[in-house]
Amino acid sequence: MKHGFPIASTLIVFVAAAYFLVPLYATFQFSLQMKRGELSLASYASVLASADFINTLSYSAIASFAAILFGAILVVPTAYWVRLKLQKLRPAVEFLSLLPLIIPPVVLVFGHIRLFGSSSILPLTMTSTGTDILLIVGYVVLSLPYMFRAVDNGMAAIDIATLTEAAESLGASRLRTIVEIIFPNVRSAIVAGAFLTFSISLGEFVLASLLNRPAFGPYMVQLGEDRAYEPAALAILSFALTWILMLLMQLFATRKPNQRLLPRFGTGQSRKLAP
Amino acid sequence: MKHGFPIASTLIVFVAAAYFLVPLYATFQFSLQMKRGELSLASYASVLASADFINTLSYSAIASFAAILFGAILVVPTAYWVRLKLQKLRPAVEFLSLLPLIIPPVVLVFGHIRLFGSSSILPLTMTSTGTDILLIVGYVVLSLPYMFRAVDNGMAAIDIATLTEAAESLGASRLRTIVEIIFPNVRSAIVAGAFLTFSISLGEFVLASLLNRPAFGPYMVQLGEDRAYEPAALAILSFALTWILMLLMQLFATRKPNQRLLPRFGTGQSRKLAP
Amino acid sequence: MSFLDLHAINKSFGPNTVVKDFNLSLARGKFVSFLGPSGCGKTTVLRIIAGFENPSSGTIHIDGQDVTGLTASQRKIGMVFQAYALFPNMNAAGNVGFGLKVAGASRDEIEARVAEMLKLVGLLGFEKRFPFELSGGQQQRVALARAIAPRPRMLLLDEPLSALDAKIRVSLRAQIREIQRELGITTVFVTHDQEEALSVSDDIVVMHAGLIEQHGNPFDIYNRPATPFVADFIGQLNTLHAEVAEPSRNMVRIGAAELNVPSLPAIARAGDRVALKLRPESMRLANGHDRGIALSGHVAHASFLGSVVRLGIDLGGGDVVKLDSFNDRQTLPPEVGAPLTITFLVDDIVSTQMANQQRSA
Amino acid sequence: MSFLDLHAINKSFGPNTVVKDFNLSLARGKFVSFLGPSGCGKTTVLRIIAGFENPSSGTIHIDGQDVTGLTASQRKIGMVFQAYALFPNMNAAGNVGFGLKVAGASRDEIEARVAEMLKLVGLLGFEKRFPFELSGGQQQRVALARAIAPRPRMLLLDEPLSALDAKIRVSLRAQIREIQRELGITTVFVTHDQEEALSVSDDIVVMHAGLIEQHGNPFDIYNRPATPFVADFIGQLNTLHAEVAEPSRNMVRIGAAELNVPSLPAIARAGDRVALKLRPESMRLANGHDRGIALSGHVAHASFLGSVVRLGIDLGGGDVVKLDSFNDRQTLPPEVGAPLTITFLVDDIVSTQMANQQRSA
Repeated sequence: MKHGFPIASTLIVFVAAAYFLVPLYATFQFSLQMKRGELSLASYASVLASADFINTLSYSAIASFAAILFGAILVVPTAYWVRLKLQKLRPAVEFLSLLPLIIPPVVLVFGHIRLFGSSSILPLTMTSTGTDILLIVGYVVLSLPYMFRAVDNGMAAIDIATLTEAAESLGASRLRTIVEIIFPNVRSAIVAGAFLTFSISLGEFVLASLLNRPAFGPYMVQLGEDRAYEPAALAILSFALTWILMLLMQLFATRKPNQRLLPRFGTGQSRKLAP
Repeated sequence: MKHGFPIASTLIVFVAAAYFLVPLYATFQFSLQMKRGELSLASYASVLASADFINTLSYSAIASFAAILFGAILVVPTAYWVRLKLQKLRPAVEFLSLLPLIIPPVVLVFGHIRLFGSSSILPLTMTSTGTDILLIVGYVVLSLPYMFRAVDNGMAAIDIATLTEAAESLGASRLRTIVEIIFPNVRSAIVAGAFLTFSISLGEFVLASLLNRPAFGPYMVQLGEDRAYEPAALAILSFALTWILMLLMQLFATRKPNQRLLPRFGTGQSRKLAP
Repeated sequence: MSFLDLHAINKSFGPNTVVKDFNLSLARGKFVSFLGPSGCGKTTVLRIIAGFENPSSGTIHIDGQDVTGLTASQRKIGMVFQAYALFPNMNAAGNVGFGLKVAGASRDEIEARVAEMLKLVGLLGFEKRFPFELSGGQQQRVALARAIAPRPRMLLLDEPLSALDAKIRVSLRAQIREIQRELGITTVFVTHDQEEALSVSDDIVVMHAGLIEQHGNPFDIYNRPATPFVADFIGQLNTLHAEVAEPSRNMVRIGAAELNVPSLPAIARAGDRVALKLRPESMRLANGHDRGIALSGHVAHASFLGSVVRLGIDLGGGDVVKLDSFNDRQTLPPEVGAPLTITFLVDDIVSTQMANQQRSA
Repeated sequence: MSFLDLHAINKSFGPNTVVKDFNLSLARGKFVSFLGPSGCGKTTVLRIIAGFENPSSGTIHIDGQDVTGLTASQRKIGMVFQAYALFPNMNAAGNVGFGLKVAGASRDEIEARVAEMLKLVGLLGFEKRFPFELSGGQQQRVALARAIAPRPRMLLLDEPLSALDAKIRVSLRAQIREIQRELGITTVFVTHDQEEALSVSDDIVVMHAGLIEQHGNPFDIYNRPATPFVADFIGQLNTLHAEVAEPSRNMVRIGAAELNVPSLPAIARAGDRVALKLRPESMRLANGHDRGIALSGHVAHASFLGSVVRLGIDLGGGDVVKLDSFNDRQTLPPEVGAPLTITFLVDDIVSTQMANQQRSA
């Protein structure tokens, strides 16, 4: 247990980190080279001046927030009740929450276009608002695995069933228990899930493109095919935007004691080394 | 704790299930309607007869398997060493493993095209093999969050550090420990991660499209734009394929006692109800 | 009239019946323990009293009121959980005051009561601490304060000490008992630890496989077990084999000695082998002030446990009995193989069983 | 010559020194326990012996060989872990045979040794069971068999019993000791449970804050504690306050009684208050065969613990002493408030301290 391994594995971690950071840096560097022979922010100016940028970004941001809201409203009570009362349904629910990773999004889109198309009883695809709703629902579905995992693990960290019983034995109603006990204790988990939902929705291409919505993902891909330097600037901008948002969300969630900066998927057990 | 809630939440679970299953069924139903007025498998015949279907599918399958292989080789030792020796690096590694969810794939692609483009020292994008490698690496990266989580949780379930010490105190070398103790105990976790990697890679569109590879995702989207019934058949086929593969992988992993059918991301603690 | 009345409670989870025809009457202000191995149904009964589980059949009355149909939040019963179950998002004062806030008490009233409760559990000054800033023992004391703050009609304790260290466990159980006496609150305490149950309870209900085996005070439970299960489960038992001499006069023979035992199984005939059951502490080393029956043997094993020295004494014929004696600073424990004589009184025989029914203690 | 030699071992994790100048010589075939509260460094020393941690400085010799630079896999030391650490993918036979397989033993040889080892731990017939099909106690017995199967030079046990139930803990510790005696294997046992250490060890090393407080046999550790920490940590202590009468003759006064104590702190002057420390079991209720010093008081509290009745006796002047006596089936424990007289011998005084240095026992 003593020889060399820390060096080898530290190296692996650094290589893995480099794998993300070097392309990011390369992209950033390239985005500064729009004017030949000098470093400038010209590509950023070009992107920010474009009406399409503002429009698609705000469209996607609004759709993402809507998806976060609906996702949380769907996931928090479901996860709570499954933990509390439906332990037997857990495997089924866990499985459902992974389905969006397993079913290719294309299948979902085809299914929805069929279900809500011109000949259906709920012809959502015929109106712009209807299609928007389909897109948001699609984002909710895509983010389900992350949202459910984050909230469910947040609930696993505190013993939700016993806390509920404790609140009840003190006379609290179910609503009061959810509002005063459950929600405050999974708030940071919801924020973690929301952050991932936002990241995924903002860059999403297939759904938005097939539903023909003016979203940020298709805009980025379109620009990538048409221009040289602007896409790089755009990539950096979207990256920065995502991070700023994450920091804001963290600040919002900061009141709770003992929270984590990063979203938590697993058990994250740490091993006791010293006696 | 007694009134009505099970009904409400059971309902939610069924609605959520319906959300996935109804579109799937609608897609399936539509795929049978190619011949007007009768149900037939004509659309499936049409898809299966297409050379593009076979070619793109096998291309994507091969790329996915390569991604699984490289992913496992990268993730298993890293997760092992991090758990064993680098507990302090855990937060960093956990964060890294989530980066692919946070960084839009578009950024990665731009970065790679820059790094490995015509003017770089490693001009991978100039050759077909080079681009294939980039695609596979991209798939590895995209599947990293799932692969790492699955393997890491598999290792959390068994106490990897103490098992390693036990093997060492019995005289086993590090290699022998990994081969005879660690690998057999995380095999089903690797299979779970592999399954998700395969699902994601098979349907992936953005990377394959931007790198201009003849993959299954772009083929599906293309067909969706060109034809009416075949895309539905294709979606059903890819869904079925994914599941058949999952079952095969499960069979392969079945020897281990006490395994789970579904990939496991979280703690999945179950609560003791009776005394 | 009794304060808590459980009448004919049954509870099944699917095909498993975990509580069978459970009847209990408890007077106001009493401290009763449910004691039994895990799976005996003790926690289920507690959860039925609390309202967290519905009985499959039967009724629960508290202070004359039928509460069987009430939800947990309507029953006014304080509960303390094994895992503390403090609300992580509230500090100690917030936790203790939660029940009063729910009941609509005024701010001043809550503040005064919180201070009173924290003082009672010895945590005055800890109001602002969050659960993660408290030790396990402190958390459980806050949980106790929280449970009694809204002046519940009863207090239920579900293995409240089993997550704690041994020393804290002992001091907290005494503190719980003291507070219970001070408030005079009727209390049900669930535990699998016999010493815990024996030391704090007015009454003990020993349960096994969903049934009540015995209900009595600690001294009787230990010294006059009603069933072989209770005798075996509580404390340790030595087995001495004897031969029935005269069944009609309850006379048995051990080696050359004849003795008159308190009772014999009805089926015992002269010449049958019977097993006499005695507690290890009923046996003494012969020391000049001899009493009762004396038997000779030699030391088979000796363990020094600190305050107690535990000897295994081989009496021949396959009987090795345990004997506990207090440590004496001046005397080393005897060596293995040393010969010695033990004595006991026939009155100390807890029960006499047919030898083939013998269980290991 | 000693078999295990630890010389001047130090170990720091970053700025924390967890083991300080640890020296130990252990004869072949001995069973030694490291006993101390959590964080005292006992597990770290064990892990240093095993080769899982490197000492910051110092050397380790086993059977004359310097093993300080060897990896764990080269040291030939068997180890049993608190969490069993059986390989989940192998059945009992696979686990027990793993060390032999690594060492290159033949198939027949492995099979024979596995059977021998499983028989030794009482699990013959369990070869095909996987760890998840075994109870905790069975798993730990398989782990023990696995550790000793390759005939290691030493056996290390890292709190092997603390995950088990109380009854299994007691029976397994006896079994471990028996097997250790049978094989004559030098063994180091780490525990925080004093009764466990006292009952199984030849020698005990009491540790505190990285240092050895005392190294001796169980009887001496308990009855002649070398430091106040050991006196306090092992067992319980009563405190009796007395006034120094004649420092030169070690005479103190309690109420009207004068007594000659074994020793007095050097700084004690006539009129100073000192605290006499005694074990609860050294005190007896006066019963006609009186001995030594007698003091009168009344019962402050009484706990019936089963085999033992624990009384708190208020002697006035703020002294409440604990007194343990064995349960007697014929006699109810005394009521609170009942007057009684206790006796003790001056030889039973464990130590005498200045009253202001007093600690709670």
